[in-house]
Amino acid sequence: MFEKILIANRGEIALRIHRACREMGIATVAVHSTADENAMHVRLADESVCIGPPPAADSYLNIPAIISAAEVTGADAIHPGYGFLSENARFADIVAEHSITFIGPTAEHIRLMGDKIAAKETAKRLGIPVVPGSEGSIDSLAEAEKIADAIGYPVIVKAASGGGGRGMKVVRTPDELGPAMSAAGTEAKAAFGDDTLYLEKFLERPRHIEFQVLGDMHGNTVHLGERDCSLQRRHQKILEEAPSPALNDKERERMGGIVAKAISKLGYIGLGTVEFLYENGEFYFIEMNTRLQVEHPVTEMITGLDLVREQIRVATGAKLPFRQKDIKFRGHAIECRINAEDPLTFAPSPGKIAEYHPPGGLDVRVDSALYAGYTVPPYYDSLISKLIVRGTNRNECLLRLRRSLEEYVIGGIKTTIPLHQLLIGNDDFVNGAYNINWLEAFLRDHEG
Amino acid sequence: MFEKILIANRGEIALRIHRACREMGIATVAVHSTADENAMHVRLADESVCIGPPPAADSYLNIPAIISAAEVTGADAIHPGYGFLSENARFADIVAEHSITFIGPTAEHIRLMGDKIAAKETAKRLGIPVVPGSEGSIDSLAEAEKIADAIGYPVIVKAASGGGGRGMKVVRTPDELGPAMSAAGTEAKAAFGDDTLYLEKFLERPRHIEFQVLGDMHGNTVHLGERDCSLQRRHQKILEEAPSPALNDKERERMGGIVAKAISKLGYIGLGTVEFLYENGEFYFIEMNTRLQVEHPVTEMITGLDLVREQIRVATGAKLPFRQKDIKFRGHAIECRINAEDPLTFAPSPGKIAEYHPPGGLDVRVDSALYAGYTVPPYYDSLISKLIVRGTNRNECLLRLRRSLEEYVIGGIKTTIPLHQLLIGNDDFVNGAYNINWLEAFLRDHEG
Amino acid sequence: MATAKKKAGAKSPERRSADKRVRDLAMLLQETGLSEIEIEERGTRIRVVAAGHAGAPGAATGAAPVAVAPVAAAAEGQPATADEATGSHPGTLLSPMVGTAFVATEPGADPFVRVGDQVNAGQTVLIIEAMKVMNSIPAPKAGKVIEIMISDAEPVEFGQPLLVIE
Amino acid sequence: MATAKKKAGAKSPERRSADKRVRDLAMLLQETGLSEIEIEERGTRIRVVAAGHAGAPGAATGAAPVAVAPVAAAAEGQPATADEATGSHPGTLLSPMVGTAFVATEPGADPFVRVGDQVNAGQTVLIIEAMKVMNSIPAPKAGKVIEIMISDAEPVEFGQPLLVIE
Repeated sequence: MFEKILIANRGEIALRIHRACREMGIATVAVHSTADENAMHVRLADESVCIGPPPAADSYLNIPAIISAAEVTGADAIHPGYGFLSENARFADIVAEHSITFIGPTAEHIRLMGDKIAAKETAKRLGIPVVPGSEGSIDSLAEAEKIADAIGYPVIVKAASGGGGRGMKVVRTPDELGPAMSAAGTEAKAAFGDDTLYLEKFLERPRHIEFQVLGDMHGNTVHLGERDCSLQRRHQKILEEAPSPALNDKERERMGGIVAKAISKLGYIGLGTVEFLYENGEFYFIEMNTRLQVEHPVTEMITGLDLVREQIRVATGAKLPFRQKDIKFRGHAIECRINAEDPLTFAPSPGKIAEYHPPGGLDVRVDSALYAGYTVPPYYDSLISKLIVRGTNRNECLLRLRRSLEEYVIGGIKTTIPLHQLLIGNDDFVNGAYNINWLEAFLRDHEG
Repeated sequence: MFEKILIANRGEIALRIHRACREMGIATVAVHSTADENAMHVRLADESVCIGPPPAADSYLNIPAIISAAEVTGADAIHPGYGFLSENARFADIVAEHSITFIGPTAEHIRLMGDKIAAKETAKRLGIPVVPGSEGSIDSLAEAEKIADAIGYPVIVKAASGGGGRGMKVVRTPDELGPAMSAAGTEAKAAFGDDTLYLEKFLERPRHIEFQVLGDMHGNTVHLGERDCSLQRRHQKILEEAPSPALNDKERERMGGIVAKAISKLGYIGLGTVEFLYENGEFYFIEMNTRLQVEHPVTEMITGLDLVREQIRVATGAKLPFRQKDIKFRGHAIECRINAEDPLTFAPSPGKIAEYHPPGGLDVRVDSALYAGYTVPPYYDSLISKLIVRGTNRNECLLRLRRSLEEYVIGGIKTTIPLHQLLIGNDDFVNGAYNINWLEAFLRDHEG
Repeated sequence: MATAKKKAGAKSPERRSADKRVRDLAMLLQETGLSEIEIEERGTRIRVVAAGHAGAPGAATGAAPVAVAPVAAAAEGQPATADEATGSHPGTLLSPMVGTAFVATEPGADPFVRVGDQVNAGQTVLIIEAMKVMNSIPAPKAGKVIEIMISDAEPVEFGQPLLVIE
Repeated sequence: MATAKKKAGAKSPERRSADKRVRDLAMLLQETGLSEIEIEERGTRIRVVAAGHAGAPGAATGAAPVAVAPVAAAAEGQPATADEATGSHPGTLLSPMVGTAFVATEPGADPFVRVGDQVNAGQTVLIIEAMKVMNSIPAPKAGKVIEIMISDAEPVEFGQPLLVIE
């Protein structure tokens, strides 16, 4: 087991990791920017090292400073959390070169999954369903028609060099295909100097469903069920739940089995998340996150496992203490991401916390580094708290969430608590009838 | 289901009951003394009614005021919590006379279990083991010798009219019996004017182990395992855990089965706790508590059930939604009672809470009505918070408890948090090697 | 009763709708940066106060309701809360019990006292019914009734101001 | 480094013993009603500050440790924390990086500068090793060295005061 872990992160996840270490008898080193010297995890950690000024590039992304801090404190291992350096393969390599354990998968797997094309090819090879489309570029209308017929309409024509929505056209019927290709090609040529196009199936109202996996160095891999993270605004998750209201036990078992088998074939070590779009009963691979995720607590609440503890354990080379058959899902959990933002405009609202009172009681969990008198700095992500609630079933969970949101007091700044209160009062949400486009439409309606 | 429940209690348990009601969609009425007008549950309740001045006799024990409050607010049911009127059979009768549901067992069962002699006779009749001894008074040394031989030494000679330790003699060998009876009789005659004596088996180092039971109106009764509450000071529980470090699964199942069967035979409705002394593998009935207990959360943490919800449900006449075989025990839980007291002298420390910051994270639960700026009034019980922690096993639970106690901040008054920190660092406690005498000896050692 | 957050008999649909409105106002409060909004509409008066301006966390959820009371109650002539009224005048008579206050022996009958009446010490000024028992409430001293804070058949709580004798 | 709570290499048994002592002191604090206790014994300095006197919850558990640092560090001439020292003198040179500070080219060699020395702007006053690289730290301006806050081979963090040039 490690003697001392350096936590290369900040905010609630740094505190989360500190807690897991403390509960395992492992000493912690908090590294922080000058803006975070009063942060909760810095105060609780066994040691702390200031590694740079507020800008993340000079502190939380400053690899030499973090390595130096690990060396001067004699840390055995580095936990990167999420964001920052957590999916930086070069960082994982450098950590290893300094004979320090990187708590995460191999640099090779981080690199592989960081390359969107290689990741999709790998997923396909391992038997994970991907969005069907052309294998590479399409060179003629005839070829495009053939592929579109095979995968079914609607399809989307995309520029290989595209981005930001430019060079993309949705095609709903065969006769639209030719004009769409011309338009997309012209647009792409003008915008990117490259009119190479490819074609994919277009999903109209998919859900975002992801499977949590965990592998050890001895060939054991389990899946820990799915999370439904369809409530998104500008690709930022707002609220996550497990299990997904859209899946039944059979689908969960089938898809979880496919994912676990594939990840096992890959020889993947540690925690990982395989993300899918889900529409009409079909899963389509998006990407794999090779790290701990913000929303990991919902899985913890229904499995009873401490994922950070397990992540640290497998990084030491320990075997998983359970098999797939030992994983039991118990009830329903929802996580609300609470941001220091205006609940409707999402304008950031950093500042001093005048009052802080988290909700308590049965099956209510708060992961937050806030305290009364703390100042939320303006330099970083606006996530300040995660409220996670479990219930015997989804309805109980919603009612418990309602009363917890009512009790939660964060004074002095604006937060997204009122948004979550609106959401849990909405019939579509209560019925689980939402997809990845739903939240933005809901917000437009609410503004109008 | 009830529309509106009046909560005839205060402090953390009033908040606990409010939360259960709110999560069931039931409106709440808080009744309070003038000292509690700023209490958390009063602020959160749908309605509140001031029922009297600070002394409990004039407010929380004021039956006419509570009944009037229920009538003017139109409450369907009254939840008495623990303490105050919770085991007052007359109150249960009066509530029923006003066509309001008393959330608890029948007045008849409260009355039966409130009479220590009737309770012991009932327990014995129902097949629950009791402390062996003379059936009534002993009239001669010969009779006493015969009984002592049958139940085994040590025995204790007690005055029927005794109390406060007077007229009680522990007898370890047969030749001490005659002198002990003479001495006890003389002492009792002098103190109480009555030298009637009886004899019981003497337990030297028993543990306090209690079984939680729950029955509905349809003849279904389950036990929810045991709690070990041996850490006591002056008969006040300080820390409780489940399961008991002293029992194995087989013993739990055997004894739980005996208790559930007995309580079922009794036709008992609602939550109840059957308390035992436990020594050398044997259980001896002490008493039955016919109400929700302070330490109910440890059972909730390992069973995943909401006991207040179940208590309310069975009071409406609903059937238990599970059978004995559905009850699964999951991991280990410990509750620390945090009192507004000096951690060593136990001198009360009411006053204003200058800072309040409860611990968070995985499997950490805080049941408390405190908030920063709240003033703990001097009129009532000193229990201000319950910290309840779960772990996959007892060791994980202890480590999680350690880090939670480290994070817990209650400023402005003295609390028993430092005592709990001492306890979890003690080898005997860590090894589960304690009994009902242990804590007082530990405190004496620590003072010396 | 004046400090009760809702009157007895408030029904769930009304409460739900009020809750929704409160939530909307809470967001408006955050948006505008105001510390307090009071609004009266469709028979319901709602006041929301931003966190940091209320006394205790229970009273605020970011920005949350501190009072949701039917306007009816307010319109019946009891704008003062117990806290404000208590101590405002040394001759204030506070309710000695929880119950239902009656200003006359029966509906439609003459009230025991009217504003402006001279009363003697011990004279019955109100009746409070608690547990089916009618309790006469005597004037604690002789003087002139200058204010009556409750209306007929109104529920009252312990310590609630009933009337003022000068 | 001055603000690190423990020096690198602190071993678990020591930490356990310190923790225990802190717990005892915490209880003593509660018992005596003092707001702060500072104690130095067997090479360890412990300061406990009662809740209500510390800046943030994390720093206090009822009454809890805010600093547990080996006395050695304090005895080596750096009583000032970064916060106190920063801004205390405009000529304070702060560490531009995390690493290990060296006051001379090799152990036993003459130091780059001594208190009282005159230095020129750009002259090397210290070396900080980070990731096996020796980084020369130049004097930001000419002047007289009036204080050196670190000792040889001491770990330093970003922003830590190194020395003062007047």
